[in-house]
Amino acid sequence: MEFDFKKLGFTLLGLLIVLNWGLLMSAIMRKINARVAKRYGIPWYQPWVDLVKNYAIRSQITHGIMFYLGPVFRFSGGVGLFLFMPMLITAGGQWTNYSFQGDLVLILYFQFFGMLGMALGAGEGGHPYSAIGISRGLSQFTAIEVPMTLAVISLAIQYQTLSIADIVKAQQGGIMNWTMWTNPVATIAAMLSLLGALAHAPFNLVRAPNEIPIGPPTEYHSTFLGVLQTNAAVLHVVEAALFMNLFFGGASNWFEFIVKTFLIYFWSVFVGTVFPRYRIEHSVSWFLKVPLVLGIIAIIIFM
Amino acid sequence: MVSPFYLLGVGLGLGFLLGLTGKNSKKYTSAITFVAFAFFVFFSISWLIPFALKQVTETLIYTAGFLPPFSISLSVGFYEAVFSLMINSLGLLSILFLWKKINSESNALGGIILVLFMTLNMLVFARDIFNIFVWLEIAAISTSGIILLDKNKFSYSAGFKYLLASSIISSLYLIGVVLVYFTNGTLFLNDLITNASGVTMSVTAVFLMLIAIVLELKPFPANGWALDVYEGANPAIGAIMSGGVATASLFLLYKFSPLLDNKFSYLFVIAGLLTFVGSNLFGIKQDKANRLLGYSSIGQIGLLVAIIGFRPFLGDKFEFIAITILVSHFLAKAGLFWLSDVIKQDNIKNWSVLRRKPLLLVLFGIFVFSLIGLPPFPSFFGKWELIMMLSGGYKFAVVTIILVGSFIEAIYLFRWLGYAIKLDFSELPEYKFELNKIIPVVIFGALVLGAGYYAGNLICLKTLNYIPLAFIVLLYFIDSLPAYIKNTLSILALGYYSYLILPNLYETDMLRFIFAVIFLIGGIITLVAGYAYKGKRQGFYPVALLMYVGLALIIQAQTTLEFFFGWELMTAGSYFLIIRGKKSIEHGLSYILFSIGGAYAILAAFGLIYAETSDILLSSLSVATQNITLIFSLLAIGFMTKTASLGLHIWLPGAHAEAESDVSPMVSAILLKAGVFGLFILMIAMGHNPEAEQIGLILGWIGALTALVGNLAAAFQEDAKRLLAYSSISQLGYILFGLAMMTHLGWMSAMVYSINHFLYKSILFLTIGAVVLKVGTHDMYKMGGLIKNMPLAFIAVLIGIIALSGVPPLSGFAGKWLFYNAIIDKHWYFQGAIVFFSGIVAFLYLFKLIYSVFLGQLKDNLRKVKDISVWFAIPIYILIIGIMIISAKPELYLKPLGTMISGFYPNGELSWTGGLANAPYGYWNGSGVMITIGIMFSLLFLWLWSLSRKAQKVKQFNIVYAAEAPQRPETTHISYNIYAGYYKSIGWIVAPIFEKFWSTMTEWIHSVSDFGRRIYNGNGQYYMTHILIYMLAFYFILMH
Amino acid sequence: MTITIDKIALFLGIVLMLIGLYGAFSLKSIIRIILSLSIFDTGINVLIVSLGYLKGRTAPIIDGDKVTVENIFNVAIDPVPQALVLTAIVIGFGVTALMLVYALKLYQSKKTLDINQFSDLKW
Amino acid sequence: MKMELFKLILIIVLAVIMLASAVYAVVSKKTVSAVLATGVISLLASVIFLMLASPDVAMTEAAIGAGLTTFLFFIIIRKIEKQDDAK
Amino acid sequence: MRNSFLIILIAAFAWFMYDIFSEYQTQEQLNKTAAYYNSNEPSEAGAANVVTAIVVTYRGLDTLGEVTVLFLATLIIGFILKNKAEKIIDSKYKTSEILETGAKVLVPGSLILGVYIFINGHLTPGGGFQGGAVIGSAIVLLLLADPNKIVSHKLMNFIESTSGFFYVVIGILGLIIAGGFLDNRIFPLGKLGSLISAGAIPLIYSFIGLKVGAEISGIVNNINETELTDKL
Repeated sequence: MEFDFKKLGFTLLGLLIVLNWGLLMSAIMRKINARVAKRYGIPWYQPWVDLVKNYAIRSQITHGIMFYLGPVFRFSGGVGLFLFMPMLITAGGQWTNYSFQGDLVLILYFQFFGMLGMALGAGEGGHPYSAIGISRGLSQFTAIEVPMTLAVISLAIQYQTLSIADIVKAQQGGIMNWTMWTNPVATIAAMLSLLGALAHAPFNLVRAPNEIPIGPPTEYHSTFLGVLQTNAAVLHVVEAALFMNLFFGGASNWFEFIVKTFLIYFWSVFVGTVFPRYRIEHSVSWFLKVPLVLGIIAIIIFM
Repeated sequence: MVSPFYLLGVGLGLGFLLGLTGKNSKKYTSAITFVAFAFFVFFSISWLIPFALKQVTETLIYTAGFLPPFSISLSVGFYEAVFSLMINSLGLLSILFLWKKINSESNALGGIILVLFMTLNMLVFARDIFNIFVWLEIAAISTSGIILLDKNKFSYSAGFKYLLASSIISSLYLIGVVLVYFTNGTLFLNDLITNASGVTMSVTAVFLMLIAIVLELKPFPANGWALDVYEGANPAIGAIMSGGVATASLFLLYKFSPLLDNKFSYLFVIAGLLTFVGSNLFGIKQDKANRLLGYSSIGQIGLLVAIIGFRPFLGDKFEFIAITILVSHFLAKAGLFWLSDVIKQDNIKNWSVLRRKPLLLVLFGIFVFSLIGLPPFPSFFGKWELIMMLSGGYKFAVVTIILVGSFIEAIYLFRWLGYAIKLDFSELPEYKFELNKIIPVVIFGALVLGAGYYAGNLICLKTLNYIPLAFIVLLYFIDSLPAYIKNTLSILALGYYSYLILPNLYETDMLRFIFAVIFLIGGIITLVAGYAYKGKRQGFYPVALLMYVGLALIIQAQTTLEFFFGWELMTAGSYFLIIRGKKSIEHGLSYILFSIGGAYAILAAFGLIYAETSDILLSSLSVATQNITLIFSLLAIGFMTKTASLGLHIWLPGAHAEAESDVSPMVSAILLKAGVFGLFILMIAMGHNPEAEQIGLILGWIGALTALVGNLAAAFQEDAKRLLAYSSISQLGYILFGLAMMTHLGWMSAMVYSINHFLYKSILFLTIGAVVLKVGTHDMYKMGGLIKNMPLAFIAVLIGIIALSGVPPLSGFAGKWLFYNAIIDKHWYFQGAIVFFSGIVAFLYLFKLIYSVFLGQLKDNLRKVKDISVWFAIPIYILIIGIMIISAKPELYLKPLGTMISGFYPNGELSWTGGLANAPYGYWNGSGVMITIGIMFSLLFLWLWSLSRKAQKVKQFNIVYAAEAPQRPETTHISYNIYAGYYKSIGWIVAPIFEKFWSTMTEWIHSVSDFGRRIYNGNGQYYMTHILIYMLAFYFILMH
Repeated sequence: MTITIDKIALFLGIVLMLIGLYGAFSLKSIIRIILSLSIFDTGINVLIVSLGYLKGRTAPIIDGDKVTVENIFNVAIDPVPQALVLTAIVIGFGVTALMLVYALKLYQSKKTLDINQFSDLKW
Repeated sequence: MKMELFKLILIIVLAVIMLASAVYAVVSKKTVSAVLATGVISLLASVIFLMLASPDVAMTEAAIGAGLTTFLFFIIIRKIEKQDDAK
Repeated sequence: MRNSFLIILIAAFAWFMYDIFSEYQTQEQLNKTAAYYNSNEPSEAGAANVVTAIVVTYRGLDTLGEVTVLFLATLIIGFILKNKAEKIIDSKYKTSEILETGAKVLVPGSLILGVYIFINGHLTPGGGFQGGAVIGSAIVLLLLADPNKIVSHKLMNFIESTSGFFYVVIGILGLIIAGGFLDNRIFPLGKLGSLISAGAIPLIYSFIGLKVGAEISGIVNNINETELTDKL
């Protein structure tokens, strides 16, 4: 397999776009949140500022090798997801990244790579509360994956493929060909699980900014935090892109991409600003009720 | 040929003369009797040899020179000679055993025993029904005499009950004899057999005689007297009764068996099976050793009675079956009774004193095994043939009953064995190790082994290989050498064995080759860890090798018999391995019980196959056309006990968790694959049947649920090894699921899972085991922060859990990816969703495992712990290299696997373009993903690391820490019950319903046993009524 | 159906057996049980002998008078049941004697003859 | 024929006595009387044996069944009573 | 409750017996075995008493077993009772003069009667067992008359053992020099009906008689001499 520099170039460019779009989007969302809460909120460029600042700071302490590995895992997970996800489906295929190396199953599983690494790194940090945060995160994640999986399986049945690019191609030719219309139940189930995946309220106990002020974000500061923030920006866009590809017809140019990912992302923010926070057992139970049933229905329809 | 009357002359003449000797000469009584018995044995052998060489045929010997039926006649034939030899050798050794006792008592005792055994011989030879009555009476009287050996109040009341019972029984027999004479005009058995009168009176007469002999054999439930005797009499007398008297009575029954018409066959069968099941069932609650032996003895004899009843169905195998089972019972029961006398412990819990002399423990194990019918003992082959022949006769209900009975018997015998192996004996009194008492036991132990070898050669094809077993015996003999020598020897042996079979398998049979590699090479790798153990490690190597031999035999088996032989050997070896753990007593028991139950299911299925094809070749599985559903289910259940599928899994967590550190990987990573292999064999052979598809669906669901429940349960464990054990359950659930799909991709995934599970579960169990060895506890909340002390272990666990979790890029993902493609291909969406869900749940426990043990706060008491032993690290890192290779180049093994599986399922195979695998739905490039992630990962890591080169290491206490002042570690360890919230919401899935189900079953059986055995209320009068009721019940059932 | 002595003896034997059995099953004293069993035995013996009887015939002993070598075939009854009963009686005596000695020792061990007291071994 | 009838009556009488003795032996409270009754049964049984043309059996039953067995019972009863007394 | 149950049980047994014998008919003809004995015994075994010939020769093995039963009973009773070797002679026990005198008169007569019975066993009713029982009874009478008189154990033992032993030896002799074990034709059959006839039958019956006598007296003796103690 000879090395394809052109592909690498397009991929890195794509990464850059996604990163910036992710940062911008997070700023917008925070702004919206603040406005709903009758606050003024941050300026739109704040994430860049944070990022630059954090990358500029050097940590003077270390908790050991695993402590490094946490962000590395996390970042590899996020960016890896990006690498294996086709961004734009175009005739030239420049923006499909390295998705030829694996299919939807790879994506689904690779999501955990970062989580696991993060969990380990935080554990190494030595602060007990990070472990609690992780346990909650893992618990919730198992629950949200159930409707998600069901939806994905429903798609696989519907489109007879596990290749994301093929799924997108199948949705071309008009808005009514989108999965959103052809398979609405699966879409709803998946969109509900997205709420948990992005860990906004009401499913944000995982991050629990108030109750657990000293979880992983505190342990990791300076460059580490920068890496994590970068990753978060990329990851959110990639996740949204996944949903876009699966349910909303994908994108053939960057504008479409930005609109669609924004709307998908906005959905979770919208819900988050409206609902109060769940305890972890409640959220697990919740995901195993309505979305689960929807997922099952989605499969039954296409069986 | 010597006339049997010389035996009678020697016995009786010497008996009479013993009365002459005065008190002073009583110290020679033993010697005199011993010489007499030596003559007896000599006579028996002198009969046996010509018969065995077929120089002579069965001959009738007349008394007084007149022809029968007018004179009493004896008959000497091959089987008479065999039985006589058995009885006489028991007598000879009994005298040796009782040497001192006989000398210290009056010479009466020697005389009584001599006359008793002479009588038993005569019972074997006699052909005149009234003469048999006389010998029966003499046997009863002399037995009632020797029961009093100890002369305590128990023996008196037992002996009296015995007399009461036998007086009723012999009266019944006498009435029968007289009626036979009245209606047939003859007392000669052969006459009666050739032309018995058909009138009702004659039939009833025959019935009376038969039932009396059956009653003589203590049929359940009219056998309270016998049990009391076994309990009350000296164990050495129990040996004589169980081995001698019962054997002779059984032969009597054999002699009468040609009289059986259909009705009477039923009599024997019902009586025998009722006894076999009932007696064993009531034995469950028993904890007095001698009485328990009595229950067991009666049960075994009951089985033999049933076998005699089945004579018409067993054809020319009848003698083989009867004699193998009888010989096992005979040798084992006598040996056990003798052991009981040697150690003088009545409660089975106190039999742990056997361990003071390991030789005795080994003998005990041999006897227990031969009673249960495990290989390589004769009863194994006997039971095998029995089941085959009965199945061949379409007696499936009976097969079921026999297997249930055997299973119940196994319950208490293995519980007993467990007590002997595990319980503490330091408080118990010493016992004397008298040579004259040990020699007989040793001789019988050796004989039962030899008999097993002989029986095996009689029925097996040449392939049955005893050399490995001989090596195990050798290992036992050098057991006092240091562990490292034995370890080296074992590794060499396994290596040599691999060298012998692997190349050939590679050429011929890829599937078997892969499993052989897992079993044998895996065995070698895990054995390396054994070097970490100091001292002698007695008893470890023989049983470990036993397991590996069993596994190797399964691989090589060509016939169902060889397969079953290997299966049982493997079960036995692994049982001993498991029970070596510290708190393993109950887990060992539940393991062996599930295994034996499963093995019986397999046996029954093989029987069904034999019934149809009359063939024991493994390949005949594929040609069967009838009862497919049943056969398939039985085999699947049998193999699923080994793979610990949901419902049959409850033995596994304890067994694996409590096992020794290097045993856990053996029994988890390697042993469980035996079940997988079995399932492969099953599905290859029978998967083409339409019924198999249906069952496959069920199996798929079971597999999926197993995966889910296993993973969830693992997440809630606080014990590291238990966590891994539950993880094994769920992994095997995946494999079962993959297998059940019966498609190309499904099997690919199952195969890939099997290989990967072997790798990462070995790593994890070895590492955690090594950690446990260092820190001295399994409880995760007592560990923490060990990453600093044990980086080697940490890295191993890290790689292990990434591989296990199935996260790309490590090899576990290959299995997952194949899985989902297969699921969608197969349209098993819901099962697939469950499997996926459980795959994610795995993260919970994997995180918990690595976090609780290696991360977080280092515990005070573990501050000085060193890294794991190098002997553990070597195999661990060998395996890690293995994982890395197959992660980076999955096509290395996926392609051959694909080729192999294409042989069974040609459709839907992967197509390869370079490293890219294409399935019908998805695609995946293992090396590409590995490279992509690897590059990114290492770049980032190097960058971050280089950024903070100057960073200072934070000391443990230089941080915020909360709620971690360890007083009660389980409440203050942050990871203790860390998934409490999760448990609240979905803990119900892992509610121990199966545990409850099985324990309710157990309780129920125990209650039935306890309630039922109260009919033995100890009152001789009641026992008499039992006998009469028994007789009448049979009469009215059979005759009306 | 004519009533003959052998039939009456047969009936007698059976009833003796029944009575003996009832006694053996119901009485509590060990001695009495043994006694009942010996009645039972006697009943069996009577039964056996009655089975060997041939109407109007005499004992198979050649006395040269009523029974001679020539006519023994026609006048003597079946000798076999007698031989059997002979054996049975002697054996019965041996067993009874043994049981009685047992009774003696049982009494010695517990100072009672009540069979209900000798059920230490059970279950 | 008369002889036959006589025998018949005799055996019936004997049988009645024996059965009565047997019942007595079972229901009697006193062991000694029961033993005696059993002795009577054996003795009369030997008469019946004689009537059934079995003199050998009759002799045996008389000597062993009626004689020795009964005696043995007595001797045992005496032993037991003696031990009772000793207490 | 228990009694009514027992009555049902006995009734069931009675029914069972009724089932067997409801079709009973008195035999009219000798069956083949009996016919053989009654027609061939005089010439084959040469005993006037067919029953004796059957007991001693045709079914001699049964008889040997029978003797063994008694022997065993003696042995076991001795075994049970012997261990507290102290024999306490009950001096308080006095018997009446009549019994004592009667015994003196009766015992020799009984002994002679016993011997007569077994020696004539092949000619007249009776034989070894009956004779032995009479001898045993005589000795028992002796005991009753004078409990303090301990019958010589050694003599009893000797008689018992040797007669038993020779019984077996004769049996084996039959095997060696005649047709089979316990064949009475090791001696000439003699004239039917005379004392010295029927081959070895009188000899065997004598041994049996002696043995049975010794055994029965041994049993009674053993019981009689035992003094029960509290210890088992």
